[in-house]
Amino acid sequence: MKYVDEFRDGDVAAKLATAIAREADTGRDYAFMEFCGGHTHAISRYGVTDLLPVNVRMIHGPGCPVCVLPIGRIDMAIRLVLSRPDVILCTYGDCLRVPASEQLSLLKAKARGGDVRMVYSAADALALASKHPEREVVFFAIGFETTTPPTALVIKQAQAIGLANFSVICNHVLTPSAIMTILESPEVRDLGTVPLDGFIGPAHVSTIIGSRPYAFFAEEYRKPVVIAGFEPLDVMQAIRMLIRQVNEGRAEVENEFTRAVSEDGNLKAQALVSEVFELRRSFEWRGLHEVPYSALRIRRAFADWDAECKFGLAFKSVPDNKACECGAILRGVKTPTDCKIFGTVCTPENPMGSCMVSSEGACAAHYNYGRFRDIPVVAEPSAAVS
Amino acid sequence: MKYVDEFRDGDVAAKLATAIAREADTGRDYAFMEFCGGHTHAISRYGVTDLLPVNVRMIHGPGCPVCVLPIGRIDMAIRLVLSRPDVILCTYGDCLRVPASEQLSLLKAKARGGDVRMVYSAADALALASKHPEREVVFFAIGFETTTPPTALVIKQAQAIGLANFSVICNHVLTPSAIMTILESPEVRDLGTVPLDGFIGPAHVSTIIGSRPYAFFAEEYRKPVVIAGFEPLDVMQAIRMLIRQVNEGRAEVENEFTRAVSEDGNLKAQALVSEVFELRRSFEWRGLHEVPYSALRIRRAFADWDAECKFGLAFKSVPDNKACECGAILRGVKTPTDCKIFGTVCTPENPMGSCMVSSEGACAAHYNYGRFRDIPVVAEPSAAVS
Amino acid sequence: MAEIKKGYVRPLDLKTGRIDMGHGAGGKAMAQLIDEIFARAFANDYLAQGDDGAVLPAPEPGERLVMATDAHVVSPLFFPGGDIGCLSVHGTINDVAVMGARPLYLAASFILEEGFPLAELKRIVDSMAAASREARVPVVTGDTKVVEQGKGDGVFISTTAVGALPAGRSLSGANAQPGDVILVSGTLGDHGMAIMAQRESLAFDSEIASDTAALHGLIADLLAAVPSVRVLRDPTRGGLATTLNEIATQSGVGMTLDEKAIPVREQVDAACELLGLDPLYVANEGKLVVIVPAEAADAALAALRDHPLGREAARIGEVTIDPNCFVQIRTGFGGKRMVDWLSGEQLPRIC
Amino acid sequence: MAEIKKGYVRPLDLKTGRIDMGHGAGGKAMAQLIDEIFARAFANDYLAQGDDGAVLPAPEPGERLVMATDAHVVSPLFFPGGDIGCLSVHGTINDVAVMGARPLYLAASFILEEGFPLAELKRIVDSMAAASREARVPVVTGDTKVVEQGKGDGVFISTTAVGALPAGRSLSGANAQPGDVILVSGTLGDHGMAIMAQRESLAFDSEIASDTAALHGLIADLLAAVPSVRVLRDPTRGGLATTLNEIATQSGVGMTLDEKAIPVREQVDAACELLGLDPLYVANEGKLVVIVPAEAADAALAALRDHPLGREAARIGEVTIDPNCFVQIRTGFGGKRMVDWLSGEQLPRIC
Amino acid sequence: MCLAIPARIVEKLDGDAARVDLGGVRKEISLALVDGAEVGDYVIVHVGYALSRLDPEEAAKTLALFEESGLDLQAIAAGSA
Amino acid sequence: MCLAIPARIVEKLDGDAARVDLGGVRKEISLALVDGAEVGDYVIVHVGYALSRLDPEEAAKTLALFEESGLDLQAIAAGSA
Ligand code: SF4
Ligand code: SF4
Ligand SMILES: [Mg+2]
Ligand SMILES: [Mg+2]
Ligand SMILES: [Mg+2]
Ligand SMILES: [Mg+2]
Ligand SMILES: [Mg+2]
Ligand SMILES: [Mg+2]
Ligand SMILES: [Mg+2]
Ligand SMILES: [Mg+2]
Ligand SMILES: [Mg+2]
Ligand SMILES: [Mg+2]
Repeated sequence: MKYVDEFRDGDVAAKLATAIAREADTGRDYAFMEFCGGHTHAISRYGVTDLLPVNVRMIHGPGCPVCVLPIGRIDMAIRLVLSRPDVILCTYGDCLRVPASEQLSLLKAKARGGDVRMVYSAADALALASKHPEREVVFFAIGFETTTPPTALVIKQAQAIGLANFSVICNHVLTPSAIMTILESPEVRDLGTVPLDGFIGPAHVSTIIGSRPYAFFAEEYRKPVVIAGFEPLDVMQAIRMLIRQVNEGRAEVENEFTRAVSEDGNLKAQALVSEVFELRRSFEWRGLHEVPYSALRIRRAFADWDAECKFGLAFKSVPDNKACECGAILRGVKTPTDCKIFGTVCTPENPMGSCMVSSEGACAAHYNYGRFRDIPVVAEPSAAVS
Repeated sequence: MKYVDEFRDGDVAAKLATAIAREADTGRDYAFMEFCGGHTHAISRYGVTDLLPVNVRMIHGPGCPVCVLPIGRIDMAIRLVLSRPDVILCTYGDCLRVPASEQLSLLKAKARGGDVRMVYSAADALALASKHPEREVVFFAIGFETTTPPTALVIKQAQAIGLANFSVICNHVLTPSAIMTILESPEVRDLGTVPLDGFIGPAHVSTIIGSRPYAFFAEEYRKPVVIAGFEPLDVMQAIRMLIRQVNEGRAEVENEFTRAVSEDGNLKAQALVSEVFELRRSFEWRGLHEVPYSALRIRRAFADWDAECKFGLAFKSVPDNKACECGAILRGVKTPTDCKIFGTVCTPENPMGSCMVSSEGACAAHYNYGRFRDIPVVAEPSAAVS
Repeated sequence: MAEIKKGYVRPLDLKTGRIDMGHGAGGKAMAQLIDEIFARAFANDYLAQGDDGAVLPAPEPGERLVMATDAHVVSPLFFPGGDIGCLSVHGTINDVAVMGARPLYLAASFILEEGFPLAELKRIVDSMAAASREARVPVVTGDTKVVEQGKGDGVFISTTAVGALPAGRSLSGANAQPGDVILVSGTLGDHGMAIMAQRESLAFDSEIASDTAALHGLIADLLAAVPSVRVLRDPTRGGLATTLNEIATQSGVGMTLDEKAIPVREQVDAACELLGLDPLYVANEGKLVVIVPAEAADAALAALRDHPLGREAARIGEVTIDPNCFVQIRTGFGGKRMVDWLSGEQLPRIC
Repeated sequence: MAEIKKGYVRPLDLKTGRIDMGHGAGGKAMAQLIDEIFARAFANDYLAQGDDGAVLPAPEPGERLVMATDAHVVSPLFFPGGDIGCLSVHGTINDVAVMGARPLYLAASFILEEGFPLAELKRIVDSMAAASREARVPVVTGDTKVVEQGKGDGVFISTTAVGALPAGRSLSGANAQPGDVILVSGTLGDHGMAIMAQRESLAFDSEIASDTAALHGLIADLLAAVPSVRVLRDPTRGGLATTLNEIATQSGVGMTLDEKAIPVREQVDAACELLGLDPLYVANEGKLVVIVPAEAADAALAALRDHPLGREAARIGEVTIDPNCFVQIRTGFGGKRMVDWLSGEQLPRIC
Repeated sequence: MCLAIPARIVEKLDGDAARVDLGGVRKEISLALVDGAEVGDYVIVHVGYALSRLDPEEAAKTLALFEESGLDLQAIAAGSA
Repeated sequence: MCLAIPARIVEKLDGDAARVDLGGVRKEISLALVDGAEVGDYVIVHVGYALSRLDPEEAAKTLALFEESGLDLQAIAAGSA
């Protein structure tokens, strides 16, 4: 696969690893947050950690739309689909297993008779509504700026063709507000308990919003930002670029992912999004609580396709499982193994928190790919890689 | 089972058989038509034929609602249920296998996705409509005077509770018109090819209409009528009573079934039926063609519950399978074995005509119970009954 | 199954939990389901091997194998006298036993519908395990699949039994000979009527209970007493009428039955009257049709009656010469008629 | 089945006919269905006995029995490279074959949904019969049930295979030992991806075809060349990852794989990228996992590659000492990570 | 046609409903079409509705009529026919 | 987050639709969010939509940057670091 395989090359990785090891100052520690779950996944999936010096520590950020989706939003969708047999609730595969109240999830609501369907694309949800005029098709939309434009598009299309039985529960959230929240958190800003030397900036979010929005963070908070692709070599290169900025005392926005990200981003998509959506005053993020101006809602002009209006859905905030440390983990304050129920009560089979759901969640990534590191290996007859 | 077992007693049957044999004039033949399939069934099921003298011949009449239901009526129901997914078509088990056009039946329409359901009672159809307000429940009602009052009742109930999603396809037919048609047929009246010395009159139909309506036939056509129960001893006793009338030159209406049938019948049921239904000018009977004033339709006042009005259903007459002799058999002109395809192409598995469907149909009764008589038995080591 | 080291710490929620698609996906959720419901209930050394197939002792030297399979799709899943679990054990054991074989092992495959309550699944599997223990025929291997809601009906269970047939024994539906006597081990129609009584559209109250039972004990006693038995069969779907027609056709013989001699419980008879059905066509799940040479008929009847499952055994007819393979019956009324194969489905009738 | 004397003269309408409830009621309609579709396709002497169970020659003296069962519920029923018919033959034969046994007999039970086209049923049964003939494992007994529309999904097929295990041979998932070498017989994920490509909600075009195949020939060759093989298994549901975790747990060992060595077709890899899936968790229906002592690894690889079904066989890793029974992988990138059991269902993801 | 069977009313229920017994089997039916049926009465039941009451005296008379044949036989034996 | 993958446009279809190829697998996607994408171009595909075009020159430059490490290594080897 062109433009994929080249960015996963093990030989190049070895060279980059050597370069990073050389450039990193052994006299200090580096702590970088990869904002995106995509980077978290790449690090775990390809074993990037094994290629980094011990003094370079990666902190997983809140950039996983599944992980930050609050319980109350899923509850809302479950209530709707279980109370109205005429509703087909469709959503991306990622959302189906997110734990909600009463030990339910959309998958379990389906097992209880709710007509919940997985779609690959927002367009499939729209097609379903055309195909079933006698049903109410509700698209449960999640995602950051990357996933928002397709949702905007299908809402516009539904309006254009007058498709009255289609509507959207909009859960789209905004990256910059989340980054700001972390930078404003006491642990980062005042207590210093979360040392944060820089960010790896989003790959695909940035294809839409461009690199410009990050300039504020670099300037205002003096944190270097490197926008990077989601392939493992991209991640390593970004780490190298961050180390250089730190070493050189710079705090700039650099773009490693120039093959797909420009300064301006995708203006067409941006225009579409602002036509259909407007800022919510505030929105709950799992782990980050209410974050002001951090999410989108459907504009008045499209209210007929806003499931929250159409069905009078009310959001009710629900506290996380008491033992769950997702919040602290999403803010970089804790790591999965700090959670008392990690790997015992909370597993991908029975996730207690949302970080255990998506393979981009910090807990799931560590459980699925990394938990062998937590246990001393007794012996191993065959040589592992050095 | 009280009032059942006593009327199936083999010892009494043997005595009655002797009495009949004694009373029948060996110098002549007796041909009686049992109008009802119920009698046909009893004769075949209990082997009554074995207990009758050879000169007493029973002719099976058209008194089986399934057998006389024309193809076009079933086609109408099939078209409705296959074209409208919102329709639940319910009917009695008997109707499900009646062959219609294009090798379909309601059972096969069900296999093609039509929502066809069997009910035990008209009340179950009504209950289904209450339970599924989002569906259209259509009750395909068949039957003679016996089965009509329950249909009238549920239509009245639907009106009383304003149940808008319930309606009825009314196929209810009238016994006297059918008897008249047979008596007026050229074979009976002019050609004399069907010698008819008397009728066994309906059992359960008469519980509703009483014995009075048969007086006309006895007087006008000089045919004795004996109303009889559906148990085998009732049938034998009725035969004995008919033989006596013939021997004595009488043509009267006699009632063997006095335990359940009065002269007036069930006046309450009659009133209900005339409140809800009115005579159709004409109705097609399988085998008898159009028979004037032989069926009921739902009165104007109940048109909202008349599926024929509600869904604009149109009846289209469809000729029977060319080889099928059902018509002649129902008129007593032929017997099942006169049909070229009896037992080969036409079997209960793949009925070509409706007489092969209900176990009360002349062809099915002969196929299921009697066809061993058509084949010379080679040998039999154990003694059969004498 | 092997003891799967738990990557799950929370036990299945057997109170309110339900089957979801993950339980059939082959991963941990399935392993847990198998571990906590199936393996626990069926517990035996063969199943505990935990491999794709079970390794089993072969039959004794000289013995042949007998193999039979049945899919079980009964609705409702629970009915008076049993449930789909024990039924699925009895039904297949009986098919092996009527060949004269000792049933040895059972394989079971489950098709579960998404949303099915785990509590009900456990009840079914426990009932199945109890039936298997009582019959001393272990469930040695199994499989579980999950289908989406609306693509199944709660639970379907297919079972396959393997048995060992002693040298020299030959029972087959093709063995009936004119002059032979036909016996049944008890009353007819109980199972089918117990099921029909539960159908919403027919519902009636009765004390009719399914006769579901494993017949290999009864058969062992019978064959020990009367080795000359020619045909054994369990008259399941299609009832006695269809089973006898099958045998008549296989053997190229006729039969004549005596209606008065055929044992039918009063309530079964009454329910048949209500619905317009014939008990001879109603399914049985714990009854045996036995065809023996006339001279062995009394001994066979005595052997059947000596066993708890054969107390109401009866002699119901004889095998005749008939190239048309017709089954006929002398009615209680004194006439004669045919008893044909079941045609289509047994549907309640109004006329 | 016995030759049932036809009470029906008109053959089944194999063009436009459909399954109705009567086809499962046990009477004449069912007899005709079995006669004209099943018996005709599977034709063999055992099935022709026509009794409730098939009487079969037992294994050779000294041999043990192996029994395995699987329910098959695939959707769509027809897919590139196969259909539910041949799949249901291969899937169960393979479970017997991976135990080192010669598959001898198959039992098949069908659950048909009312309304299912007879033409499709015939295609499926014919495919099943062809697979059974090719594998030389006859379908010796069967059963057919019909469920109402909306209570099934076209056709479900449960098959059970019985095989004979030669004296002294012992293959089990519990046999892996540290130092052993892990091989696979070819590319991974073909079956699962061929199915997913057909799903309406995911639809993509590719040349990916299911690898469904009976593996007993390949296994016979392998075992003849390398009798010291310790474990064989077909990595079906849950894919290679889950199968290896099962074996690791059963044997109480760890494993380390080499990602670069694991054969995956480019299109399977690409489809996984598109959907956010991992080929190690995708199902196979004609692949073999082989665990052999290190010294026999080359001979085993050669034996696999000599067979048409093993041309792309590869050595993918080693067995390690690990009380946690973790399966780890050296990524192509140069790092290391775990390969865990499949959790839940494989769902396409957007993030 | 018109399968119907005599059953005994064992309990009157709400509205026109009643429970009948037939050989130990109980079923809920409707009495809406007959007046005056009480517990203990036999009614002829068709598709879940009672069509008429069964008159026990008439039933006894009919059964007696069947036996007439026996009486006649005796008469024959006595040479009086 | 935001699983997306570069794929090559192999055919433009009606409206905004196009067929893309990824390692031999073809899928219909929408080009409604990007302007000017033509057959032969690589686009970044997310949930069935192209989000942006991929710039081949920039990709080559990035790959070259990765290799810088190699150059530096040589420099080190030459004792110049
Ligand atoms: S392990 Fe589970 S409960 Fe603990 S922080 Fe992670 S998601 Fe929350
Ligand atoms: S045998 Fe069939 S075709 Fe012939 S008259 Fe009877 S019903 Fe009609
Ligand atoms: Mg069987
Ligand atoms: Mg059976
Ligand atoms: Mg059987
Ligand atoms: Mg299996
Ligand atoms: Mg269902
Ligand atoms: Mg298996
Ligand atoms: Mg298998
Ligand atoms: Mg297997
Ligand atoms: Mg069977
Ligand atoms: Mg379906």
